[in-house]
Amino acid sequence: MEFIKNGKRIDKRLPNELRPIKFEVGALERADGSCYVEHGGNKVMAAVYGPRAVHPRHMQEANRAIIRYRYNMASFSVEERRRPGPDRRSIEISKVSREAIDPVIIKEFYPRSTIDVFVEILQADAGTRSAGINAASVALADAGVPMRGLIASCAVGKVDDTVVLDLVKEEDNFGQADMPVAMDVRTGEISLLQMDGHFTLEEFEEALQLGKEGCTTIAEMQREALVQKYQGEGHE
Amino acid sequence: MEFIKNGKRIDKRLPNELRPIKFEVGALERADGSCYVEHGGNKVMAAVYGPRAVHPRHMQEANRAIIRYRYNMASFSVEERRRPGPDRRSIEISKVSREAIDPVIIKEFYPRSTIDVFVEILQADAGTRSAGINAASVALADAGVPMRGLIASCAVGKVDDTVVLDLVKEEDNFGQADMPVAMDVRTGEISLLQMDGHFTLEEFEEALQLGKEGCTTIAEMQREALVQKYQGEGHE
Amino acid sequence: MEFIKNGKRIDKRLPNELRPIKFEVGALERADGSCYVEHGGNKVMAAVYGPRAVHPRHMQEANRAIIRYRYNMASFSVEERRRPGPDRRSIEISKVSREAIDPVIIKEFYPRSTIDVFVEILQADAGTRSAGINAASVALADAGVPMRGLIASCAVGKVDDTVVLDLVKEEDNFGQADMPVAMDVRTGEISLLQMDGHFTLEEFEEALQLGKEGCTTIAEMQREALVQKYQGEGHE
Amino acid sequence: MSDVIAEIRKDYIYGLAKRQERADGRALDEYRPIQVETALIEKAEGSARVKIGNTQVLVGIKLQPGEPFLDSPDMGVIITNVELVPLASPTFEPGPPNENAIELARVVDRGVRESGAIDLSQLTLPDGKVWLVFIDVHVLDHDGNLMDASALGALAALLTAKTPAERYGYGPDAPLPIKEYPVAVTAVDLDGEIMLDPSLDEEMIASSRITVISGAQGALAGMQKAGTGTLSSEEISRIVKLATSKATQIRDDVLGGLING
Amino acid sequence: MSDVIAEIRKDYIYGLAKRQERADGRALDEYRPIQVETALIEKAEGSARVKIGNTQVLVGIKLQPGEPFLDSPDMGVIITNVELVPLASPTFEPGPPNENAIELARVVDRGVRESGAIDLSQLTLPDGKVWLVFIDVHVLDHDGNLMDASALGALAALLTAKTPAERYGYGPDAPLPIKEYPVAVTAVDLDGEIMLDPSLDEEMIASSRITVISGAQGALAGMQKAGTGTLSSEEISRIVKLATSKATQIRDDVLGGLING
Amino acid sequence: MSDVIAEIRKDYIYGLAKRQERADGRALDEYRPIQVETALIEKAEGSARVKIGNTQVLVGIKLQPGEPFLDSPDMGVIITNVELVPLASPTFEPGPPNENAIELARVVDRGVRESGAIDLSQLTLPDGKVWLVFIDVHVLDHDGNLMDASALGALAALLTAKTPAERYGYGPDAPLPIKEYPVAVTAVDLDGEIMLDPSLDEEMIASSRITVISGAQGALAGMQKAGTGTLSSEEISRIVKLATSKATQIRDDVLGGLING
Repeated sequence: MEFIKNGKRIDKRLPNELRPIKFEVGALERADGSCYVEHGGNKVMAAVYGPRAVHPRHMQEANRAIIRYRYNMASFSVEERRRPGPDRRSIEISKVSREAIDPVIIKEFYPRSTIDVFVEILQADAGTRSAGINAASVALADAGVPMRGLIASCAVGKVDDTVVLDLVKEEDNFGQADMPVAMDVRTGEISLLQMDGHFTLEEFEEALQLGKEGCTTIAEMQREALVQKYQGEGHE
Repeated sequence: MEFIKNGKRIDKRLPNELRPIKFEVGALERADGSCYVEHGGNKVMAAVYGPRAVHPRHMQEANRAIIRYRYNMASFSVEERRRPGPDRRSIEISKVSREAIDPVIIKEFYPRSTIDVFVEILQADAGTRSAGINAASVALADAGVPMRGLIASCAVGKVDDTVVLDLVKEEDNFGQADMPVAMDVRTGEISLLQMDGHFTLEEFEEALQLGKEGCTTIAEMQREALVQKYQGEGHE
Repeated sequence: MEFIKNGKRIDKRLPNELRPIKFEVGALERADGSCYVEHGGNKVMAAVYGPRAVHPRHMQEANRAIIRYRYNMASFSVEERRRPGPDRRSIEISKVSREAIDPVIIKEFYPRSTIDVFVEILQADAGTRSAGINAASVALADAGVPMRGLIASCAVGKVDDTVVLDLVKEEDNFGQADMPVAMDVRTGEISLLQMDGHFTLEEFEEALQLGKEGCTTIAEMQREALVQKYQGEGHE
Repeated sequence: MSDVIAEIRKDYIYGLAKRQERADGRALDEYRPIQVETALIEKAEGSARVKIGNTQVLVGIKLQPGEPFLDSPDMGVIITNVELVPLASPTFEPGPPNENAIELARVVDRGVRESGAIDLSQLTLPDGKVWLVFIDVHVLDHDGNLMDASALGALAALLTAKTPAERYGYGPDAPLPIKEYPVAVTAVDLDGEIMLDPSLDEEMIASSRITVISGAQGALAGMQKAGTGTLSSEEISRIVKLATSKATQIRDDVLGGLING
Repeated sequence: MSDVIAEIRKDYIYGLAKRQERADGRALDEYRPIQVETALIEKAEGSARVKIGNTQVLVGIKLQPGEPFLDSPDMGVIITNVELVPLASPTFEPGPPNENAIELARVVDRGVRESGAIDLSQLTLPDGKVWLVFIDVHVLDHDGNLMDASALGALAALLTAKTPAERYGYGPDAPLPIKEYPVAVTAVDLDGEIMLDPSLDEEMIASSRITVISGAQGALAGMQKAGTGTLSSEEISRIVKLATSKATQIRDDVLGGLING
Repeated sequence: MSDVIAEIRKDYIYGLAKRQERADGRALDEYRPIQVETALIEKAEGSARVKIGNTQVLVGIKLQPGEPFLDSPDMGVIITNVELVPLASPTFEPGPPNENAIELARVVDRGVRESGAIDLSQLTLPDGKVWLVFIDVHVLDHDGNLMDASALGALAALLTAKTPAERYGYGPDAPLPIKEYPVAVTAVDLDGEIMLDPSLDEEMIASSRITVISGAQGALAGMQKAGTGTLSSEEISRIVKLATSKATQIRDDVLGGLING
């Protein structure tokens, strides 16, 4: 499979180009905060509930809120219908996504409570964990959860020996490497990093920088979406 | 399949005729109340425990008892052995059956407690949820649970474009409509109503009345069974 | 299949001879007590944690410790890979093993607490429940759990109409009877007894005595292993 | 919402009902605005998002070749599932479907199945297999009346679904053979006042609720009463008549384009 | 039953035992009345209801064609399950079988299997399949000694079971090939006094319990000790002898008609 | 360990780190002693016990013929599972794998799979089946850095595994086609000080941890950051370089005999 032709990728993007991304803040009524994201072929809804009481009391932390994060794929989100409920992949993604957003949340404000983040993948086309984190980050802000900043996420990969940003399904399935990253936008520090495939040390360095650039671009869109929602609304 | 021939059904009953029904009050020793019912080919045992303490404390209600109802089929109760344990059908039936008996139970007498109803289908031949409700209602009375009255239940259906009472298996499987109802005997009000198949509005009205008549007849048998058990026994 | 030839069994043992057994006390660092046992082809690790707090509080006993025992087989411990997690067999074995070691533990010293015994079968070759009990007993002593004595266990069986001690896999699978026993070494009383197959009353009596002799021999090895570990160590 | 507030809210809604009014200004037999969008999920063979007021569900249809049931070898198979994901309500919890999700799924399923909405006999495949039709309802926002939203979403998604025949080597893709258009209408009874399309508040304080599913000719295809209250046969009859006529209106207004398109 | 009452009850039963007496007036080696009714469940291939005093179990046998185990392709398969449904006792809870239900099922299963009660080699079918024999024990009323009631119910149900061969196109229905009649006898030891057929009270206060399963010739087919007590080999020997002789009596008195009928 | 003690311990370890020291006297980039023993489990097709300090894991490889994945019919299948059995740590509980066990298993799995350690195309069988390679990691003693111990155990066990071809009638047994030797190196960052092979204490107080898996040529095959902290790209780059060079050293020192044997 040839992934890059005349410098363009199979969907006509440049190697360092993101897919089209759209944020819709406050897409749900019941949730305390929510955000719908379309990122290429991905369609993702995130909702935040909390801070609220933790039910099995032994899960409470005396001096801070706990964060729970559930990444879930709808049965119809992928080509072959998947059985509802968590599988091993979604349990791992829930864990690393929770750890990705945790660093910016000021948990000390809400001892003995929980902040619950629910991410539903309605349609999947590579990069769902990143799309979910991006949506979750905005939904947290929409819910008014106190944060030190936003988290943005995207994947970097390698196809035809070229480091590329934001893989689509075919690049993910048949490419040479995949590396999702998430970044604390304020500090540039990395809060999620996974990788599999094959990278030389040089390619890895290039990929890491490209990922950070991608995150920076996405962060700008997140901020704009939040501003757009809240501009015109008075401050309390 | 021809269901009605010379005005008689496949088991020789008239359209508005119930199958033979037998109640045995207090069939079990350990339970606080119990009742065994044979209704046509159905063999059903119901037991009531309670009012008693609710175990996971968060399930308690401060000012009334909660009602729990478990409808369960024995593995050998049907033609093809079924795997033990609840399936989606039995979970739905448990819910609607619980809601069917709830209205007559005086729950305010027993705050923070539970009244548990267990219905075991030992042999199934159409109409098991109704047979279970009939048995449960008598078992509740046998347990001395304070009630405003009895609940009686039966199914109505349609075969050969005729509305008929109390379907047998073949009528249920290959007929045109099935509608189980349960009735508060004292008031004639309906506490369970489900329907699937095809009814015109007129047929529905006819079926509802026929169902109420069936319930009234069954209620008389329930009362007799209880009287028979308790006649001769002194009052405490 | 011929099991006994010239008075010798398929692995050259005499009918009343145990397989080679090796105890390694304190094989693990994290556990409060531990013991690794090789018994013929069986490789078994036991660990003890506790006395420690019981988590779901309703499991606590007001005036004594509870004992929990988990017998578990590693996926790779048998010829055909087994799915991880408990099956019906391991649940039964966990129960009878817990009851086998319970009589010697002085539970009154530790009200409201639990003593947890974990037995992992790393390789299985008939007699794993006995090997597990032998390891657990030593691990309990290694953990300093107060005990009235040790429990030793072995199986007796019947092949070629002969009562034999300590079956190997082939004797277990294709023999005529299998009877695991466990014994309180101090009193000679039996704390575990299971049997299936075919024994005349006389054979049963012979088997029971042979089992007790086997347990006595094993108990000596258990004691030696403990002495070896603790000799040279001062008393507290 | 604490119990005291709930009690006040309850009195308020009952008070309004007595005056034939509702908290959101609707007439008793009036639905909240209904929006249906289809084909949002390209990876699904059919899909629809239904909003009834703030209630929002997304339904996806997946089709795949599979084995028929033993007792009906010449019929396609419908499998319906409802996920009450915790994103949709503070009261929903992760885990396998609870009794409410199961009841929802089974009522939607029976509505489609028993009304004959899909001609299952046309879903056989040349190799003895049949199409398995998965109807997956993903609830996104729960503000009452999930039953009607789910049933409507299922029908709209089925109406736009195509068999993925080409992908599996069975010739060209084709729309599903839809023969009937069952529409669910749910009512609650508050002290004798019948309200259609209950909001979450109304649903929570009503002691019973009835869903009536009817077809294009006005015949009943399914009913389900829920809740611990009772209803007189007169109330039920009134609800059934109201529901079948409202169903016709919804079918025309909301699904007209899909049915005749 | 509070702990104090339990303690008093315990002292009472132990006191009686010392005088060779029991709370219900039985002799130490006497069973409560045993009733066996068969063929109550027409939909099952075999069934039996056993009452021992107030203890009551219902056993159903279902047979269906299926795959043999890989290592015994010429043998039918026995699958035994016990359901301790919450209807039968205030201490039983809904959910998958716990360790007590599993132990019960496995001891009953081994009793049938290891005694050779069914000639499994006769359960093969012409197409390479074999009969799967499901023994399902449904406990209805738990007043002690479920083991003996379950084992007796299993045997009685098997004795009346017929293969549903015709339904599956394998020729005429036939009784199961029963070759042995294993009977379980359970004893508890209270301070050296051995009691057969323990009632629930006796079972609860005894620190150990032994079930002995023996066949028609008096040979042992299975044993299981339960509980956290210990027993001397002398006590065990006494129990084994008592149990095998009592089993013969039960077999003759209770199953005689079924075995010779 | 109570929270106060934990706090003191934390301060102590951070204090040492500032002086480039560790509680057990190691250099920051120094591993605890590594021991690898293979072929301990004769019933498994391959096995290895790895000790890193007091951490101990046992890995068993089982191979059996099975169906390939639909989208890769010409490739063997790797299935990796990690059991954090409660024997290994007071914090482990019985039950299905939790998120930590799943993450461990998936990172080990990807390390083997994505590095191309096994030539899966050579694992086909003449009858259309393929070898299923089960990598089962049984953790026995948890004193930190389970990731490196598990990955090392998996590789060592694979290196000594043989297909049980004869048992299944596929000709003579053969070693697995191993093409690459991925080694995992895990680091934690304590206030800017990078420590390899974290002990349990270090692991618990570090806010983030990175595992870097690299192959024999020094290329990266996998990475996984865990924990709720963040790392700068400079820190990550330093860790990656350190990890790949340490991996080479471990590969030579610990696996040399297995690889070249």
